[in-house]
Amino acid sequence: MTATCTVCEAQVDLPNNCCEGELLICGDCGTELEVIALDPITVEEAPQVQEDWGE
Amino acid sequence: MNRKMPVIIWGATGFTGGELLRIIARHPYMEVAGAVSRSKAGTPIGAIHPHLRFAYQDVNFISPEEGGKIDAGLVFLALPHKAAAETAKKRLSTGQKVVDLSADFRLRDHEQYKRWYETEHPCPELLEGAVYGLPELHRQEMASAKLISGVGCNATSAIFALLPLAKAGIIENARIECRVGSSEGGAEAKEGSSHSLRSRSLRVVSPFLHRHMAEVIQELALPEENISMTVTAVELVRGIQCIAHVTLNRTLREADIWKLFRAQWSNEPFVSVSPAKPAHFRIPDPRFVLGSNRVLTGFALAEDGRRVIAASAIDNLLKGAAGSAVQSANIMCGAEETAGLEMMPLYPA
Amino acid sequence: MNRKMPVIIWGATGFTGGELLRIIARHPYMEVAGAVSRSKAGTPIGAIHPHLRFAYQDVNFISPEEGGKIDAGLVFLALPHKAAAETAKKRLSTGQKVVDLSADFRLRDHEQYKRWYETEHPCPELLEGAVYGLPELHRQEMASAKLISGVGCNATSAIFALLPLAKAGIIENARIECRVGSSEGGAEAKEGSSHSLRSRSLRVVSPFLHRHMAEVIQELALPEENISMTVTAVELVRGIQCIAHVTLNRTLREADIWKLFRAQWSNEPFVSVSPAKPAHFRIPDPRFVLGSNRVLTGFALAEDGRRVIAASAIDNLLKGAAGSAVQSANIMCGAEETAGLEMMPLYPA
Repeated sequence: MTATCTVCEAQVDLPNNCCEGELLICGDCGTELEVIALDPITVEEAPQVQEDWGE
Repeated sequence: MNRKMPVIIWGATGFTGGELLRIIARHPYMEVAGAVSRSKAGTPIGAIHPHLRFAYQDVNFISPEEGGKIDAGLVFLALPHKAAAETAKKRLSTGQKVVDLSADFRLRDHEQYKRWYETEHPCPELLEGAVYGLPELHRQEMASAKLISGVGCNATSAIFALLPLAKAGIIENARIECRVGSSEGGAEAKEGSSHSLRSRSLRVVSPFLHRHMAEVIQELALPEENISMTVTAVELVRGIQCIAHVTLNRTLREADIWKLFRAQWSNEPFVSVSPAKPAHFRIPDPRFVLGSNRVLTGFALAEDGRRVIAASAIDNLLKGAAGSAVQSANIMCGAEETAGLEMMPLYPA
Repeated sequence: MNRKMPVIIWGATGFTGGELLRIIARHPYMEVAGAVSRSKAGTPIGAIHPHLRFAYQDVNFISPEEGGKIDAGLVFLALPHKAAAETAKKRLSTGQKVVDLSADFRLRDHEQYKRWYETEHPCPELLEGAVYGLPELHRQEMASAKLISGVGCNATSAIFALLPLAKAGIIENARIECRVGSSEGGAEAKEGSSHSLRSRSLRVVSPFLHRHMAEVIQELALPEENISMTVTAVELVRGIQCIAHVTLNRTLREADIWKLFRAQWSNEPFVSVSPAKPAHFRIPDPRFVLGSNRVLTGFALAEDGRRVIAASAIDNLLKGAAGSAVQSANIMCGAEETAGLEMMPLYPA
């Protein structure tokens, strides 16, 4: 089972016993995705707390 | 390749010469049969390159005359412009293969050479057979080449930032910015390079034009009027961060650009596309490739879908010079491209 | 050793953990079977160590519970003091060999441990079987050891500066000075380690006493009252220069001291004695070993034949920590000592 990353549209493999709410990391662009639904498989970019490395 | 192949380095006292000595000391198939330096012949290598003393114990620089007599199939030229071309001509005539780190064989058009380097090309007849020294662009031609050019370090960083967008023909214009380290200036003491004057500077050394632009125009087939190259010397010894402020000639989605970057770089042994998250790693920082032959490239797309920052990070002495030279030489000699070039980046450092 | 030996790194998010991941990614006989981090389990290694993302693609940190289940003959512990000892005890009980980078097993005498680290040693019964993690001093015992300790980076630099003189029993007293980089402080943000406060500082962090002295006293058998250790934080990320102001207990000629240095170091794979000339290279500078497991040592003798400067230069994250750990592990597992540790120094950088 794969989902399409919402940021870079790469295919992201879902772990077999994947459940709603599970967090995945897109191997291509590093975005953290949250599984919103399993049928059909929908994912959204998970809100990531942004470490403050800014100046 | 059981016995190592002897190679000779001409101009071995400079930073790129030292980097070639450093790489080849650990190369599985090559060994240094001679380190040529007119000015330092007879001097121990370790006296000029203290970090290499242990690896070249009791080895001295040799004169060009001695260098010319050594039987070696491959020579690296780390000589000043013009001297390189003349030496290349002689070496080629003896049947040796040449990787020339200077600018002398980078530009196919000797008129452009004359314009950017303000001197007549000493042997334009050799330009035809020379291959531009960036394996990611020319590895096929390199396999059968006799003469491979060097690469401008700033040009290299700009090419890695812009290639996917240039190939797709979607660049309307680009304001290319290179933030560079002091080792680009080479080993000789120059007025502005003393530590007190150079450290902590943000010195814009070229507002619009830099001679490395000629390679970007040639290799990416971009019209000169659509690009500019600004070079700022920053608080680094090694490293280039290229940030190109690109305006696209159409509106795109982020995923469209990811596809272009993925298609271009996913099979390259030395290139990685920076992740989108965490955000502070998205635009590549040369700190993460220091001391390696690796390239980091990445981009950010503005909300309007037309303004892009396309960026790259390299170590100017490695991927921007000696690393690409050894990578090209590997291909030219039929070895695997990554041989001797898999050092890991040094971080933090 | 055809298939690579799986190893596990506990505490893989810190600077020494990252350095172990970095070295083992290019080690001929070892491979990382697990990178344990309680706080970062499930996070990609590249998110914490951006320079390693390409080498550990799709590999995440794992929890201690997962780490404990993996079948691996060797573990490296890069954990805080006390936690290291408890983890070592468990790992040893499962038959795994342990190289512990913390201070927990460096001092044979748990009273000294309590004095310098202000806490009771959690398992003093293990101290007997532990070998101090400097191969140049203990390679024989390491071959049959099950538990090898880490080395204090400042202690390592002092030992390399003083060993020939200490062994000859000619040290009357020594004022040891270590000039150190910021990476010694580790990855966690601490008040004094923000760039604005740390950069350009000459911060004397310990005028006379530093807990690494305990290792110098133990390994060189020097009476505590005869030495002091001053640590100054200087404008470096990596690197230690140790300069020991030694007063000899007799008058010697320069040649006498050369003989002692030569006898001690000439057969060591990672140690070089700096040349007398050119003079500015005589006292070692860590710049010339940056990014390598090498040690530079050297000395200068005053006219009076009694005052000596004995010095050394190392990369604190390599020879002062992860490099010596892998070197010790190589010996413990019967591989050649230099395996995976022959990176060339990066200069200029």
